Amino acid sequence: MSERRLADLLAMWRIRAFEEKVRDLRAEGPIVGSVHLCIGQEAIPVGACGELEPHDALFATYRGHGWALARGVPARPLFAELMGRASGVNGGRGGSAYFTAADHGFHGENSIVGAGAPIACGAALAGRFDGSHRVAVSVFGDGAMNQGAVHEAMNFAAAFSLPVVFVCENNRYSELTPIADMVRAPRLADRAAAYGIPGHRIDGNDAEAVRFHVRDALEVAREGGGPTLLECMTERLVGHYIGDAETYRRPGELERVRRREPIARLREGLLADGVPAADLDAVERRARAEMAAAAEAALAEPPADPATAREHLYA
Amino acid sequence: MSERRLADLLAMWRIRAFEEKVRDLRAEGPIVGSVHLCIGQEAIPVGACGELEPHDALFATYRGHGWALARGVPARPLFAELMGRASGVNGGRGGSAYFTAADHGFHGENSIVGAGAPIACGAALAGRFDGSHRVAVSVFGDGAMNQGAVHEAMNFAAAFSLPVVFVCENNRYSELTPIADMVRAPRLADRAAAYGIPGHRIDGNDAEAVRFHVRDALEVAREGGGPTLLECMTERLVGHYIGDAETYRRPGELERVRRREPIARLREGLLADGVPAADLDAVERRARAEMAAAAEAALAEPPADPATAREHLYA
Amino acid sequence: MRDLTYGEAVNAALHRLMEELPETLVYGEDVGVPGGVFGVTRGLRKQYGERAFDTPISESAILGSAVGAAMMGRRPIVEIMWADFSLVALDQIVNQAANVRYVSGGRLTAPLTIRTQQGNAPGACAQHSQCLEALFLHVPGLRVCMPSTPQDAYDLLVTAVHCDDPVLVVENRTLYFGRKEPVRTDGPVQPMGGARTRRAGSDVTVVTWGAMTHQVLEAAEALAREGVDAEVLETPWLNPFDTETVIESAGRTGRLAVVHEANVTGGFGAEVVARVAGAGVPLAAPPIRIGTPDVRMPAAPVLAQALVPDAARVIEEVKRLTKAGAP
Amino acid sequence: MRDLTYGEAVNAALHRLMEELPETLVYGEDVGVPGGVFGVTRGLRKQYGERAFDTPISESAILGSAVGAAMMGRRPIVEIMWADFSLVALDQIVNQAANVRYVSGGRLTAPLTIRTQQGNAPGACAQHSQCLEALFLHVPGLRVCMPSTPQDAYDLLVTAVHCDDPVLVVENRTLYFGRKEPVRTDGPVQPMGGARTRRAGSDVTVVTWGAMTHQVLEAAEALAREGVDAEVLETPWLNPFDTETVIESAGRTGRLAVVHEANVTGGFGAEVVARVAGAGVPLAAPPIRIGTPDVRMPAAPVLAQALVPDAARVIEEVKRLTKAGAP
Ligand SMILES: Cc1ncc(C[n+]2csc(CCOP(=O)(O)OP(=O)(O)O)c2C)c(N)n1
Ligand SMILES: Cc1ncc(C[n+]2csc(CCOP(=O)(O)OP(=O)(O)O)c2C)c(N)n1
Ligand SMILES: [Mg+2]
Ligand SMILES: [Mg+2]
Repeated sequence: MSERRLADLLAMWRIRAFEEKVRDLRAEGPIVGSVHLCIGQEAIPVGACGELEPHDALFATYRGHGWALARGVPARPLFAELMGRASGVNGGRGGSAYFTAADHGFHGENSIVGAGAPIACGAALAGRFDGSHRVAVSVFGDGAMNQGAVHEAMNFAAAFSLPVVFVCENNRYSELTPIADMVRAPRLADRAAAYGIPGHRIDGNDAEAVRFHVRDALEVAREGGGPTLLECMTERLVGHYIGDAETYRRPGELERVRRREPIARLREGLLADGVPAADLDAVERRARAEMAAAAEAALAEPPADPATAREHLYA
Repeated sequence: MSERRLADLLAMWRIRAFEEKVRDLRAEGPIVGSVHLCIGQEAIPVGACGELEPHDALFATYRGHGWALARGVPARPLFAELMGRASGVNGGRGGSAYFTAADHGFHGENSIVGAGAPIACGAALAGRFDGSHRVAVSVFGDGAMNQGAVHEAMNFAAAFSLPVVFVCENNRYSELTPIADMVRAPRLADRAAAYGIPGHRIDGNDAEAVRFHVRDALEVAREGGGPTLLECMTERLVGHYIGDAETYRRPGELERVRRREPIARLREGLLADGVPAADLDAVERRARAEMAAAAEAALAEPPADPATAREHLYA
Repeated sequence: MRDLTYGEAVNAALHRLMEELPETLVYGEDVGVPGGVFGVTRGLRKQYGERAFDTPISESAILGSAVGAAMMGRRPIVEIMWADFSLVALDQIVNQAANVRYVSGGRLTAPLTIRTQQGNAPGACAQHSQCLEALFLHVPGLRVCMPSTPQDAYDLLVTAVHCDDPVLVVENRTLYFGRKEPVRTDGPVQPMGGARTRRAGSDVTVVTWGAMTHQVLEAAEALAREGVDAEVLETPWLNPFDTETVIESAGRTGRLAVVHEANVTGGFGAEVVARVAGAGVPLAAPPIRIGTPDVRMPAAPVLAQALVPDAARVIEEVKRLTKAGAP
Repeated sequence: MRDLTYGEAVNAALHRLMEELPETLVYGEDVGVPGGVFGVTRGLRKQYGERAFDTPISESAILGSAVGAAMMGRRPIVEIMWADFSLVALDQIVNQAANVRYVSGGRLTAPLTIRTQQGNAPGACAQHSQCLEALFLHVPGLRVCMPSTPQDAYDLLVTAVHCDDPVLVVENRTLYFGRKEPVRTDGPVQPMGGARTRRAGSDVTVVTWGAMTHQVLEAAEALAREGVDAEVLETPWLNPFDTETVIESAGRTGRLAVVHEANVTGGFGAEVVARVAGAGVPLAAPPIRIGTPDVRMPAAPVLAQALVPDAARVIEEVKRLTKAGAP
């Protein structure tokens, strides 16, 4: 048990270390443009991805670095992607907010809010005909729940009992606006009832809770029971994007949030269970070292070649 | 009481007589193109419109003739509109499926499924600033409930407590496809809970039931309580459009439906209450005569002038 | 050869595709059990079961799921009942489908086919009358074609579905129930692209596509009787577009008219004229564009007729063009 | 006169409009309390309370409600954060807003203003980089403008909101935080339309709009140093478009280049070239179009730079144009 929790800790540290490295690289110059970090939300991808089969499909958003890492995409070509290197997972074409790594079952970020949900339905639909019976996981934020495409996707998946797990990462903000101000019924999981599918609000800062519910949803999906909506309550410890002044935070908000954040919580739990602090520190160090090495390696790789910029538009 | 029911009967007969006349005119030639009749659904507009104030706004669909009539748009310029006469409510520009008559508080049909719902929100929003505090009524079908725009509109109205009454005419079909096959939770009214607003499934073939619930929803809306969703159960006695072969009907379906249809039911009720059959027949005759006269008058009016076809594109 | 209407030819192509490509799926609103509002998908549900199905009225879900299914190796053929309705979900075509191959550097592809139909028909309202091909033609990553004959309705759809990229096949409902014509249904998959010289001529080049082709051909015959020998080039493939053939013809005849049903401003006619002008083709008179003037579409047929180009207008304007002198 | 950046000028215009037109409303995602992701709507919420507000991420509801509010006499000014996002709700612009006046014969109107911004910026992905003005310019019933200077950012928005029809004001986020320039903020509402001669010249006419204007002006100065005297016409209003001025200039210089950031095929440059060609303006060389080649936009700046036109490319292509001979 504490072995798995240690593995979770490592996986979450990898994501956090990746994101912090990205933040540095964005400040220093090698990464350019809009970047959305998932610091504070690491427990959701870590809890969810372990339950997926290789042939399952995963559709994330611009806030997708953690999902890609948890799905097994190596850090080095991810860093390379964000730095516009030829060796990036998409040769620099996708960038921070719109890369894919289908070889690893990561079917892409998406920078249009809500647009991934119908696409995930299609991946699930395909699995009904290609014999794989893959499950598709569609990840989006709380704000995306108000986008028409997500509604259509949930109904579509429900009507056809498609094996889709809708994972709503409710970090309480849509960019700079609290979701609580943009809906009248704040429990987004309850929207599942509108489609006749199960919906659960769960502790998204607890990888184990996420794992349990994702496993359950996958079971339902694989048995032909159709989609599930999981509202994972979490918080981002950083701005919506790098550069966000976070003027919308209330006094004391971040302090409260830090008490719930998944890594600190898990560390505390492990300490309480008697795992020596030194072991836990070693996990962090290991993750940081891995990410530093991956970033450095990517940094040394050649940039994308402008002469290739017009390739691959058509077959 | 039986006076109001007689008025309802007359109002419903006017709509039905209008629609039957339209059917004839479509067969004979003066009306051209796609026409969607509301025969069988008359109780909904009749029950709803009586409760509206002149400054309230009404947004209907391509199946909107009955709503326009119930809102008080005279039959003659409606016939004229459908026949492409200069004297039509829009000089023939709107046609059967996309006319407006704002002077009568009828803010238009709409031929894009679901598109009217956000527009209605805007009319309600405007009323918050222009001092009218108008209520906007948004009418759409069961199928429209699966359109993203309707979802966004319901959440938008709910989040801002806009005075909107969403009237879903559930006639059990979206064109040629049963709504039951396209949703997993067939009680569409229950979707209201997703938005934190009241939702009721009501007998849409009973003008009195519609009136009661619309009045209630209007009260909530006018008091600042926000939107309500009313799912009005009904049936169309005719095809989706004129020319629909209705191959999707199950054996005996139309016979069953005819037993529930609003005019026959109200007639039976009135007979049971002792209203003489002759009086009821007179109501029908009166409505038919009015509509025949209106149609004839419209028929004699000059067609739209092609020389005007480019006018009114911009201010 | 089978005698088929345009609509039947689409249907025959769908049957063939379902037969020869097991990865095809056909879906959309009313396309399964009812067989389509125009009967074009008739028989597919019966014959291929779950591979042909009806959907909710959810264009974003229809198109988005097609993108996802295509990414995973299916070849979905989805219907958007009217091109006008694509506007509720254009994101899935432009921001999603068109990007899949490019952004992934070819690691993922989106071989979906979107069948739709467009244009004005008598009595149709402003929301059911638009010709929107120019919108799609401004989007790199999409392929677009517009058949006007039963044979092309068949061939282009077969080619589209075999294509490994997203393709829009823009049909026209006024053609579905037209004359039956012999259609070769057992030929090989045709290559994408190319223009059709529907009539050879030497006085003027008239480029057109879609249902307008029939108006133009009628006009060309009438013009011939008046001594004007028009070359009619139909370009059923608009992306890829056969610029070379147009330039060659315009260079030979020295005059160019482009005719489409879409509104003139920003229509694809502008692109055709710009390419010919950009190629420096010497013309004896300024090129003309014939299309619907920049106005919305009124429902009354008497009003719409004053706007949508017809053979009479083509005759008149082309005649004027052939009389016009050099710039 | 006040010294304002482009973004501040937009903000100043919004403040003026809220002040002078009580029927205005300003809303969209993050535009209320946070004051906009680019700070452009700052202060409105504080000053005008409920008339400036945040919305759910629901572009159909934003645009649709703006249509409805406008029908009832308000003048909503709504923001679509990126032009790319308009594609999830284009129906409300094209099928709804654009039809209101025409279909009702003028009995209903839709005086809404849609503010958006577009274009590539370093590192932006394919879904946040498109220039989509050509889509809107193919839709009769809409007005469209693209300011490139603080003064125009101010003036065009004021004009747009005073206009009784739906107007798209397409800004550019790379300009928001540019140099401060003196802006006249108390002038009368400017008329809609018209071109700006940003540089007079006699060798070649370069027509451009949006952020590209700055690249073109830089190029023109460099060209002047090499002896090429370019006339730079900026057309911040694209609908209505000042065709006359373009034709006059092209006729005078005998050479025409159109430069825009949008993809070339189907871009509005085609329309400009087609109008000049259609007018029979005699040119000494075939007209050219400079734009982003027909490809999606890669995120890596090194790749994007190979695609998006810049001053160097304008210089090179215009120089070649001035050396080219007649067709
Ligand atoms: C259709 C669309 N509208 C707006 C945006 C701009 N935008 C990007 S992220 C975002 C907020 C999304 O909030 P949420 O869904 O809660 O996800 P989070 O960023 O919190 O993970 C918005 C409005 C967009 N990308 N796409
Ligand atoms: C966005 C959009 N998609 C599809 C259509 C085609 N269409 C017109 S009516 C209709 C069925 C609507 O069903 P429902 O909402 O139940 O209304 P009803 O016709 O039964 O009154 C469809 C699919 C359309 N007009 N708009
Ligand atoms: Mg969020
Ligand atoms: Mg229905």
